[in-house]
Amino acid sequence: MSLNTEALPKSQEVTASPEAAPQPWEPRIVGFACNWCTYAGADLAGLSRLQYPPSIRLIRVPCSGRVNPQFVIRAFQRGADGVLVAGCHPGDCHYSTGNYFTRRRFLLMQRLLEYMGMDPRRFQARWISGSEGPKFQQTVTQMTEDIKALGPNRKMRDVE
Amino acid sequence: MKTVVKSKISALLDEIAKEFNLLVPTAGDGASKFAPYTSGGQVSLDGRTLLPPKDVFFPQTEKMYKFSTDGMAGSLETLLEAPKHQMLFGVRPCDVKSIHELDHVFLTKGFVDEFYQSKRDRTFLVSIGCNGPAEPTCFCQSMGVNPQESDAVDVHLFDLGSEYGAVAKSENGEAFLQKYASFFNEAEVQLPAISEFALKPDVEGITEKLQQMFDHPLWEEVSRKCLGCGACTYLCPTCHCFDISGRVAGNQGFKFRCWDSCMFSEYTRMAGGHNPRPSKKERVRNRFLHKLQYFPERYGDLLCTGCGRCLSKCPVNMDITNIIKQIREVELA
Amino acid sequence: MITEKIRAAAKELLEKGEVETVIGWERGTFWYNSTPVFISKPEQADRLVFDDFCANNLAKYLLDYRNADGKIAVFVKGCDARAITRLIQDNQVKREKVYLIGIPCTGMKEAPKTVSSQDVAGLPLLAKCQSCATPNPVIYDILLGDPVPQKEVGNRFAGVEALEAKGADEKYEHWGKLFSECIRCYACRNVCPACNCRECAFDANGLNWLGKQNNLQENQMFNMTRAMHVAGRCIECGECERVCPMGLPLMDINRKIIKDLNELFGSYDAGLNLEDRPPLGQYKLDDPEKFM
Amino acid sequence: MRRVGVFVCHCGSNIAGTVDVERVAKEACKFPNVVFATDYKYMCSEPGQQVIKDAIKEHNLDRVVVASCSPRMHEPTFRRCLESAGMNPYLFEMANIREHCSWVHPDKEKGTVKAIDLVRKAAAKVVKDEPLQKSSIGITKRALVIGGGIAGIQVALDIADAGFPVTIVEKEPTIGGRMAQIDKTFPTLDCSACILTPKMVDASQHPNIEILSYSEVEKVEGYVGNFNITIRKKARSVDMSKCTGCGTCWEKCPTKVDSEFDMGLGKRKAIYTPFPQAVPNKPVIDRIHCTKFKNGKCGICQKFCPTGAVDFEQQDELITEKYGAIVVSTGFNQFDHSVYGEYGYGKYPDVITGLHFERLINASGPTMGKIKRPSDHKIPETVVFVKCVGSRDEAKGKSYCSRTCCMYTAKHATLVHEKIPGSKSYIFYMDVRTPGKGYEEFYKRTAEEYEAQYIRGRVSKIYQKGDKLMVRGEDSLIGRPVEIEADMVVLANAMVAREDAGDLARTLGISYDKDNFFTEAHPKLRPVETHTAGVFLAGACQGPKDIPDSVAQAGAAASKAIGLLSKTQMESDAIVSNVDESRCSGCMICKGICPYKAIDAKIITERIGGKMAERQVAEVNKSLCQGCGACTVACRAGCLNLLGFTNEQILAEVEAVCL
Repeated sequence: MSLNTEALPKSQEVTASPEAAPQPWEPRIVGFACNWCTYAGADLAGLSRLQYPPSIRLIRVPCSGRVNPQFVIRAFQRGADGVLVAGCHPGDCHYSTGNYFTRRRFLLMQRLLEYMGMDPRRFQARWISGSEGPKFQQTVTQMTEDIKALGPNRKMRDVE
Repeated sequence: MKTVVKSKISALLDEIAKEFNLLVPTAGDGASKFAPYTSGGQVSLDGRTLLPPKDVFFPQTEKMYKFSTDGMAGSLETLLEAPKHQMLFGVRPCDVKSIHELDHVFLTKGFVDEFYQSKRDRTFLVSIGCNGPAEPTCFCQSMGVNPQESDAVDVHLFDLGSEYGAVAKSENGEAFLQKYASFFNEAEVQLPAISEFALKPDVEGITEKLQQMFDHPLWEEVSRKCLGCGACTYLCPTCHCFDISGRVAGNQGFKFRCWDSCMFSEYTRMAGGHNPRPSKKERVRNRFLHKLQYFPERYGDLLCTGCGRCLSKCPVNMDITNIIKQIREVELA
Repeated sequence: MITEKIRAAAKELLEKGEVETVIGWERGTFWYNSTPVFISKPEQADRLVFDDFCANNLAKYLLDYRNADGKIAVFVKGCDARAITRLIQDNQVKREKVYLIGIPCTGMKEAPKTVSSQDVAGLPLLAKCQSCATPNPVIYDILLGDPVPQKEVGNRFAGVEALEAKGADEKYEHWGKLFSECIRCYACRNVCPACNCRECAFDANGLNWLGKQNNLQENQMFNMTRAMHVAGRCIECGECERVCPMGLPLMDINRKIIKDLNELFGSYDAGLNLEDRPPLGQYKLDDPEKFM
Repeated sequence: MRRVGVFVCHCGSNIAGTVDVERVAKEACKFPNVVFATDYKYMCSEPGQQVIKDAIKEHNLDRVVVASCSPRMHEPTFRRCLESAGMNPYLFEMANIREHCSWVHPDKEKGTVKAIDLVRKAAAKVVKDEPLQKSSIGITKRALVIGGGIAGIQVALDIADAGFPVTIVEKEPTIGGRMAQIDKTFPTLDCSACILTPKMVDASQHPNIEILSYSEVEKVEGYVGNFNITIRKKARSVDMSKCTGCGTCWEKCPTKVDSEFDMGLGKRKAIYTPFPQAVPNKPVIDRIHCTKFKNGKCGICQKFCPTGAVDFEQQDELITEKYGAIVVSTGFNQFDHSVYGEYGYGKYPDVITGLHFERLINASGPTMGKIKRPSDHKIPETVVFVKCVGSRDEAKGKSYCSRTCCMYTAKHATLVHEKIPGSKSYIFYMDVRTPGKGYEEFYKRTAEEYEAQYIRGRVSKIYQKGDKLMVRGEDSLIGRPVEIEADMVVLANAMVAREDAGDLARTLGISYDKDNFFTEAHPKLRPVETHTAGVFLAGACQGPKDIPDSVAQAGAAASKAIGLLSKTQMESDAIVSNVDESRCSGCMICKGICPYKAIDAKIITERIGGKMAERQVAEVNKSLCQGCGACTVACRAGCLNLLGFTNEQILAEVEAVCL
């Protein structure tokens, strides 16, 4: 069986406007944010104008319990350099028990990813409540630095 | 007949590798399969490979077309990379027959598959005969295959114990033997006797009998133990069913062909959920009827060359020779 | 000796009409192949056999008899019995519709390299039987033969721990090479009693969880997702590893999950008793959250 | 092929300032299925929404993406806009390019690239959106008010006046709450009891109001319009039906205990009502201190009770009732200033808090309204007030300002001046905040007419010298340390949440902030609602506030509850889980996951292989399901999908974001 890692050519880079300097590599982090806490926390970070690197793209889900470990694998497959799953602190879940399951699923998932050779820093899970704008900012900044140190992710994805 | 000493084979292969993209049976870690030759790599020229050579011409996953859209405009490109001149070295007669049968499917009856053809035409075949069953599960002799010799190749090597007897079977074969004449010397040879096969199914008239056995209860019995996995079809050198799917990312993507198995439950599921082969009975029956009735009706050959791979790796030991025996024992009213 | 008991038991059940079908093993192509067989008439009972090669886990065949009218009898070794418990917990099999004939098992043997030699004793145990923790069935209606002593298994997570100790790239290289060998024939999924969905998520084309290509990335997705799906359900019967045509060490993945589940949420062995539920189907307030 | 319209908002300069909105719109045209893209200054405004409606008609759009602010803010707005344009409101997605992009990424180039990614993500999801319908459910036309303070009473009265039955659940033996402890109320100085007790009586006599005092909420199940609430009626040891409130029992009771109502300054009996005007005016036996319960002796109250109402065998009673709406008005606690060792907590009895002072000046208080020092009952000459004790102090206390201390300290200084002629009061303050109507004038009168000495600075230490309390501080206006000999010190403690607020929040399934105050749905736009539909907030439990604000909030919360209860049918959200029965194997792992017990098994019959067979599958009760989606992940085969956040939609988003 020839290991054919078909190369899906990158979609043509978004037409950077001429005067932009050659962009240093910006890690691409996919974030799953629970609508009631973390997404609100991110909104609060915005309301309070807390700057953080533009490397994260948040996907809103009703509850962190909605995030399927397979979404995380799919994100890495399609080229994410890091994945963050964030939700309410245990006990604060708007649906009362959603994040208890998140905790179990992603504790197991993180170890499986590590076991498969993925650097643990690329996959993070955090509890960020609606009033913790600064914590959201700090989490994204920290994660971006970690992943910048690691460089682009070459594992589990369409190899260029 | 020209002969070459087995010990000089790796030197010969080094020589060939310079000109051809050489594929040889390797048995490194993991399953034995045909892989590009690396001088000093583990070349295993005794016994057949677990993974058949069909993958060389009909890869398990093969990108066919690449497309991109720009608003309403779009572009389409066929991904036909003609491989460098390649040589398949060390194919066994059962696999040679299977390649011959794949040719029926992909190259005849008014349709030529360009992806298959582009690889098949550029491949120089060198086969090696067996002097008996390579594995306990082999039964090629009963399926009309001469284990010692195959004809539909460029060069055939007879296994003479310490050396191989080389016979050209095509002009390219002649040219090849001339080119590498230095490796060969002329000698009178005596073909060894073919040793006894453990499995000897009698396929005489089986196609005609199967034509009246579509609703026979035998299929219910036989199919109960099948798990519906695809191991037999993916290891079978002659199975050639495939599915075409694609992947779109933003405004571009590609179409690819990949193996599919008639044993999978969703293989014949239609839009809307109807499935003409809903249970294992239909699927197992279809697999054996295709091999022993439909294919011979259409192309004249049984779609089974007796390599025994399915028998050796089936999780529940589904045995085609036993099924042929049971079909033979059935009395039709 | 066991074979006579098996045949007698099957014949008796069928003659009394207590069961509609008996699922057991019979002799296969060669003397070292035993293959599942489905008997519905008393006289067919003589085909039954129990030898050192009855490795198949017959529990999953019960899924094909969900709509059968009568009861089904099935022979269960230690590992197979745990599969029955799991199938009952997943509501796929009703206990009252199944007649379980338990067989204490001393472990099944590897197939020999050549047909000729009939020497069974010299053959090594199958990998899955070397680390077998439950030789005696945990659930049965009748037990043929008295229980077998539990042999010392040692640390069944040794392989996992060895792998865990490696560096990230080394692990990726290890699993990358193995998964690129996978031909996606799904034998591991179709033999696994934990994979008892009506239709697998990967087969539903609409959902496209999994691309149909056979490349490293899709194979990783398949194997990792299957590991997460059978988490808490895997009974370590080792069938997936045995049937894999490419010989991939699949139990290294399942055992990793089991090791983590035990460490994180308290020791739990799937299929041992009917009451407990898979760990991912429940939670405790004081679950660990090391990296949250 | 979908026809998607993308509308990029400038939000004035909030977005356009750091995101090149024209370029985002131009790039959006290139996305698959996008047939129209434009940008506009204010998409949420009337003309903005008109742009959408016109574009839907003109370009025959069947999907809409708006790139603007957070969907938590304007998703309902734009959904209504789509509805009015005749489109299903769920064929719509938002890209948050303000809070998550323009406001947090100053670099215009990177911000624009991210905005384009976010719009591509939204467009990828909207293509997979399906039209959804809301299902309607019945409503129990009955409200529950948790907490019987002034806010709770006001809510109950308003709802009852609107014709709906209300139940007040009050933890204490009587309603009245904090306000009952207060003497006068600022700025009008009218007596707190005079304005509170009539309302308490109204509440007790209102035909639609049922008061469950000495009771707590045990368990809350169900959802908006259909709450099943279990209430624990704690055993009073007094039969309410027989008791007339004559008071013989608490006169005869030999055991004296510190009265919590009087902040420990006065005593009460083991069988007691917290204060004379208690409603219901029926006593409660404090089983911890009552000798009958301690060692089985006594029982005098039972002997002397004319109606035989005392019943020692009474047990807690659990009742479960259905309610449509819940209003939480559980009030506040006073900050425990033990952390301020420098103020001599526990060592000096004459260092008291604001509430202690309220009990001292209260006519029905332990000192009959005379301000006496707790240590020697002498009338203090010099009183020092210390403000911001625990407030605006992240190190030891709370970060926020408690809003009411400036006003009640001014009131206290006024009362000291009125009640003790010739007395002098000093007030240490950081700032004086007088935000209400008539507040500034009240403060001016205190400072000028009543010569209350305001010293700007914090108190560093209080220590005993003889029978005087030396208060050392600093007057930052003249930059000199100051030391005052005081007879009594009153600390203006911060308002903090009740200690069991967190537990109640978890019981109700509402969220609370870092200070355990309940979190309102939106600080400006939805101050009395919570994120849990059907649960509303009123009063100090949502944050420090004074009586006028609490009553105003009470009216607002009541109107929200009335708005809910007045509907005959209530639409339940369309974002609910959905089972694909053809693929469900009936393993029911999802049933154990669902916190709302919304999933149950059902038997379906279908033709399999020519004969009819029964099979168990899962079924989602659309009205119970709140759309969290935890069940969808537990379902291995993926037959459970959350409408609005389906697996396909989220996968499409992941793929779009990773391009």
